[in-house]
Amino acid sequence: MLFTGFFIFPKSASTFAGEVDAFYFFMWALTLFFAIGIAATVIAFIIRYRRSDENPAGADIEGSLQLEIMWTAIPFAIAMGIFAWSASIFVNMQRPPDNAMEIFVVGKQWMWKIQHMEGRSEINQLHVPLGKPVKLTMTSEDVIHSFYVPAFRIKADVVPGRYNTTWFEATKTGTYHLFCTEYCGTNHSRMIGQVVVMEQAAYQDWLAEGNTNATGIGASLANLSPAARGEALFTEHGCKTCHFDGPGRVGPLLGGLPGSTVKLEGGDVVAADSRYLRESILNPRARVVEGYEPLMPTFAGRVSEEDVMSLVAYIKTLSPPPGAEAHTTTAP
Amino acid sequence: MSELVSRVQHHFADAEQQYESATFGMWVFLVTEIMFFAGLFTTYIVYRHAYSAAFAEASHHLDVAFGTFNTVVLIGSSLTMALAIAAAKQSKQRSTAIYLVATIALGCVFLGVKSFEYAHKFHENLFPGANFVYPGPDPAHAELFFSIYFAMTGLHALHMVIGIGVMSVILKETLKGSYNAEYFTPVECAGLYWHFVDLVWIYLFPLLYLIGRH
Amino acid sequence: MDSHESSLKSYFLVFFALMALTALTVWVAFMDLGMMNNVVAMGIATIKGLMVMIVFMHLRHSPPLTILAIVVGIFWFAVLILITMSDMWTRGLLGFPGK
Amino acid sequence: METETKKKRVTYLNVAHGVKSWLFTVDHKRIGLLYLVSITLMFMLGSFFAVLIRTELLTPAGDLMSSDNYNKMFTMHGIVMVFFFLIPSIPAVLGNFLIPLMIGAKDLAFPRINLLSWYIYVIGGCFTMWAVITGGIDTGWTFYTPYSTTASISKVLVPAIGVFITGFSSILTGLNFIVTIHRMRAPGLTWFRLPLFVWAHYATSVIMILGTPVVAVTILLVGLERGLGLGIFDPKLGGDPILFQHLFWFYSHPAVYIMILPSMGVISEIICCFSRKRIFGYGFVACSSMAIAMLGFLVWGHHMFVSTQSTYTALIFSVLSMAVAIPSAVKVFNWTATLYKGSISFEAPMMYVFGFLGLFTIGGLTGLFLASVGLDVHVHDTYFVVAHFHYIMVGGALMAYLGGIHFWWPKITGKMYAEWPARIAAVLVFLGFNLTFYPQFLLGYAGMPRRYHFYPEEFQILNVFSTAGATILGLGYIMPLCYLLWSLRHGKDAPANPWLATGLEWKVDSPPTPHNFESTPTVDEEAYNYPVTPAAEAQSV
Ligand code: HEA
Ligand code: HEA
Ligand code: HEC
Ligand code: CUA
Ligand SMILES: [Cu+2]
Repeated sequence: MLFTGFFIFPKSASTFAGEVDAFYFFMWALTLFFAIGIAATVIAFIIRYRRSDENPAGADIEGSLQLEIMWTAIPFAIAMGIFAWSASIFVNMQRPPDNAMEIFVVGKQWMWKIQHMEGRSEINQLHVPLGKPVKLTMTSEDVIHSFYVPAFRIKADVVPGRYNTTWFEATKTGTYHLFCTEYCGTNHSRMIGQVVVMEQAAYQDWLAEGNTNATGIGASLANLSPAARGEALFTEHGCKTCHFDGPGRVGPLLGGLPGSTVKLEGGDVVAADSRYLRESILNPRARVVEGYEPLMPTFAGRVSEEDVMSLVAYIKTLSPPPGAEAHTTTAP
Repeated sequence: MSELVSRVQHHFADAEQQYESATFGMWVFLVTEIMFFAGLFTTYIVYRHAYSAAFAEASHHLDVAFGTFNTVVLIGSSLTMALAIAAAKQSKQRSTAIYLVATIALGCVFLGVKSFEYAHKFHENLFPGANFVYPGPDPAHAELFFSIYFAMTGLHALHMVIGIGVMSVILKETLKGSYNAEYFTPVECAGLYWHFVDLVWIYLFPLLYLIGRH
Repeated sequence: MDSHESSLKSYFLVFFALMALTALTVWVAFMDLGMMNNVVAMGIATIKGLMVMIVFMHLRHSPPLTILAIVVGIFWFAVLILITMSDMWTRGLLGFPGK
Repeated sequence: METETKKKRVTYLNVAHGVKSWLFTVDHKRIGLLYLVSITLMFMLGSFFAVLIRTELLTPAGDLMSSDNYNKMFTMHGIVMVFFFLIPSIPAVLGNFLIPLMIGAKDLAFPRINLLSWYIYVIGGCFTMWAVITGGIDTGWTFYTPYSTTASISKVLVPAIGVFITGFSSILTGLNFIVTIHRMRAPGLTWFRLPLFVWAHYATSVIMILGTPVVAVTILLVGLERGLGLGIFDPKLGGDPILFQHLFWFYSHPAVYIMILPSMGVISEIICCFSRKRIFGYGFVACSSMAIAMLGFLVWGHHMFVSTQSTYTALIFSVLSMAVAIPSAVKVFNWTATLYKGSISFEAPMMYVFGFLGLFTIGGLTGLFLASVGLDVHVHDTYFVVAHFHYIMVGGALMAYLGGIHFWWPKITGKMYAEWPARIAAVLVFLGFNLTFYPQFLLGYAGMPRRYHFYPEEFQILNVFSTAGATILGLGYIMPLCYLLWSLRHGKDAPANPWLATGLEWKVDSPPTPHNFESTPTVDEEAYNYPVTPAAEAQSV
């Protein structure tokens, strides 16, 4: 676009930027059309019909049904057009493509913690490859934050107690702003960071570097992929003592669980999405699998949001036990 | 007659306009009360929808007997209130006063039972917060249930307290002989308020006490 | 004073009906009707509520304007609940958490 | 001769003297003035915070105050301006004063409740002042959970109680208006003969009574959660912070129409008067107020597009938000058409109307930017939003409020203000306003988030513009304060109908007598039966 990069416009570095900018320019055109149109009409009337000795009083006009219909119907049509256009942009933003690579984001007062699947983690920085759709799965440890990259034209609230998703495909290498846009306390305005878009090869190299200074997130588990960390946590927290394939098993087998549907005590059926898995770990008694006793202890307070994400990532790698369809929810 | 005229405030054209304005105003006020409780009911429905099993489970920690008893008491007080208005309309000041006393008494019984229930819940550590201890499964969502339980019944009880206060004033005025067949608007309005409070309870009772009882 | 007598009578009638319905709603609550339990409970509450409004609160003698006010109140009550619930009902339908 | 008789005339102002006669008055006109004074004080307080905000934002580094203090500044600016200034402004001051006059009544239906609602307002205000003095509040005016319930280190409870209490002031005012408009109209004053100002207030009152209780109970729940430890929105218990947002915006979106509808009423009155012409399409302007009030309740989720609200619900809210723009558009077009073949003059109130037309159009259309889901993802919670709502609330509602104050000043005080300073102030406000807030649209699209104490350097130029504009704007606000006060002593005495306007309020003397009308007037003509010729006017007096 013409003004891109000029100080009154954000950089544009994602596939959305062009669409959103085009829409934005259209909206300004429309606004100027109406604002100038109305201003010009008003000014014309003021000049033409200003009070004078020849024009001491206004004409007696009641209104006009035709005009009323016209200026109800036309704005309505325009408004619906605007809606249709913006909705199509929006729906696209809501649906990450299937081939998107996933990155975990955890917000907390006042930093962004980012975990790549290959193991590297970072704080207040997000490295992403050029030209590859990236899907962010996000949650918060305390209050609501919001993940905003103006150059990508995306934003999504990061809400405690649940996951949110957003995605983008970067189109230009460079360094871009990352802002927190939901007010979250003292250092809200410093909960900022950078998004670094790299060539794919450079990104691979960067990933391979590993965590040079393992700080913050699970220093002892540095450089492990979430799935590997999850496996370690799975052992560490003794999940294996109940979820193992063998006689005397008390918990259901977890292989193949993500993406399937689960029958619960009481007859309800739920989809085993990441929200369900998260809840199963942090608050297992909220939904108990049919045929099992509510024996699983809660892990709330013992595992962090990143740990949960890692555990879920690990559970996703488990394969269904041979012979069972999907995963067995039938009691042993 | 002069008595009657003085009852019409200066800015009203006549007694009828005054009466209609007052009762309509009272109803509009009740509409705001509906919306006030609407916020609470929405909260309730959202969570009940999300955590129905936990809610049913937690509801079993409330005592249906107390709830039913209180429902009867409150409906009874609505009856005495209606009778009080009917009596006031006929200038029967003595029976108006008696019915009002009955209404107030029943209201107090309700609050008494309620506070007994509250005390019991405190005792059982079922009041949300740091001391919350819940024996059943899923304590988190049960705590949510009790939060809503206390918010809803607490605000309902607050309305009752206000209602009893209003009623006491009406009673005092009745004893002074302020109301008669020509002028009983305040009694009528207080009655509308009282019935509304009853009405809210009629919904609260099944929603809080009777979930998943079978 | 005929109307007076009749209104007194109706107060008592309604009172006893309300008592009966209270008993009914408690009784029904202990039966397993599945989803119908909620429907019945709310249905009974609504009948009770209507009786209180129409008889105790003199709605049958009220001007239409009053009825309009109540209808408006209930309508907006429903708007609040239904639109909020529409969010709860459709969450996650797209298959991505938070969408 | 006329001034002679005027001196002796008993007016609502001189009928009684002393502080007590004001504090215990039940006269709607005096209560209107009580509101005028308290609301002006609140506006000064809110402006004071705005000045500090704008000064801080001159530089990217937060060098004037700490981040905590900055956060308190915008929170208190928002709370004071919204709940204590703009929501009560036109209804409680002008509405209170004018509605009984306009419909030929001696007072509102419940004069004592009217006084009560002022006291409630003052008590709520005191709570807020107390909060301000004892350390402020830092949640943003939206009180979002779980920040407000768990994380905030400030005294959330006190201002929350303040807002809760003030809500009842608003409810009681709305209730009073509704009953008054239904029950107390003069004989012959049918619904479609009502001034549009009254229609607008009727619609406003409907929102007040249906919406305010919901925010009251929501704030109460936040208070219970913070004060007593109930966990209603606590995500740790499975509570839903988004539910809080639903409940909050169920009121707070319609609340923006509480702010704008009365100003639309003011505009309709002024524009007819100074073009000496009846309004174009009376029925449509009247009904569009009601349409805005109704539709306004169905769009609240447009504040939550990126909040994890479901995609489907977001789309529904988006399309409904588009629909709510239509009645506003109808009004703008009808006002413009009213000028056609008018006899237009440029007294200060009319200058404000012209300002309003332009700024409201831009503010409203940028509302459509925000209602467009796909674009809102980018501009949500940036300065674009800040610019949008200041365009409507400051450029629209506040302009109309000032216009209305000027227009009815002669009626309220019995004095004429000085015309030329008033015109200059109107122009200053217009120019200063645009310089302050237009740059914020650009800032927002460029990506500057709102509620930011520190900001990246590239945003500085536009922020400097904005602060410069605020200085001019401030000047434009201080001027009316001066010349209006000046007019109280030195202004010319106002005749009953200085602008030759229609409407019952102009048929009584300025200032009116305590009981407004000697005898209840009978109305036998349509609203806005312009022109009012000086001859006809002389006859009717
Ligand atoms: C008086 C106050 C007021 C008014 C009247 C409005 C009116 C409107 N508002 Fe605004 N708004 C606010 C005050 C107001 N708003 C505030 C305070 C916030 C921020 C809250 C916060 O987060 O702190 C906000 C935020 C806000 C958002 C959320 C932004 C975000 O946080 O991401 C949205 C989104 O849809 C929105 C939309 C609208 C729309 C569509 C209108 C419409 O009603 C506008 C209708 C008017 C017109 C459209 C102009 C006239 C029409 C024409 C001249 C004809 C041409 C018309 C067409 C072609 C359709 N507003
Ligand atoms: C009616 C509502 C209203 C009004 C009139 C205003 C008026 C103004 N507002 Fe306000 N504003 C809001 C409602 C309003 N605002 C809301 C709701 C928010 C959101 C809060 C939140 O995020 O929670 C907000 C936020 C907000 C911000 C964003 C802060 C942030 O996100 O970090 C900014 C920044 O520029 C701002 C600026 C201004 C300015 C310059 C004015 C100017 O119009 C003010 C002009 C006045 C003067 C310059 C002073 C004139 C002087 C006097 C009258 C004498 C006063 C006396 C002394 C100084 C002693 N406002
Ligand atoms: C004391 C035994 C025990 C331990 C330890 C345990 N679980 Fe469980 N788990 C169970 C039981 C029993 C169930 C089935 C009942 C239920 O849903 O609560 C279950 C259910 C689950 C489910 C839902 C399964 C489904 O089919 O829907 C998941 C996911 C899960 N556990 C993960 C974990 C993880 C991760 C850990 C370790 C951090 C863990 N569990 C530790 C006993 C245990
Ligand atoms: Cu995190 Cu703002
Ligand atoms: Cu809105």
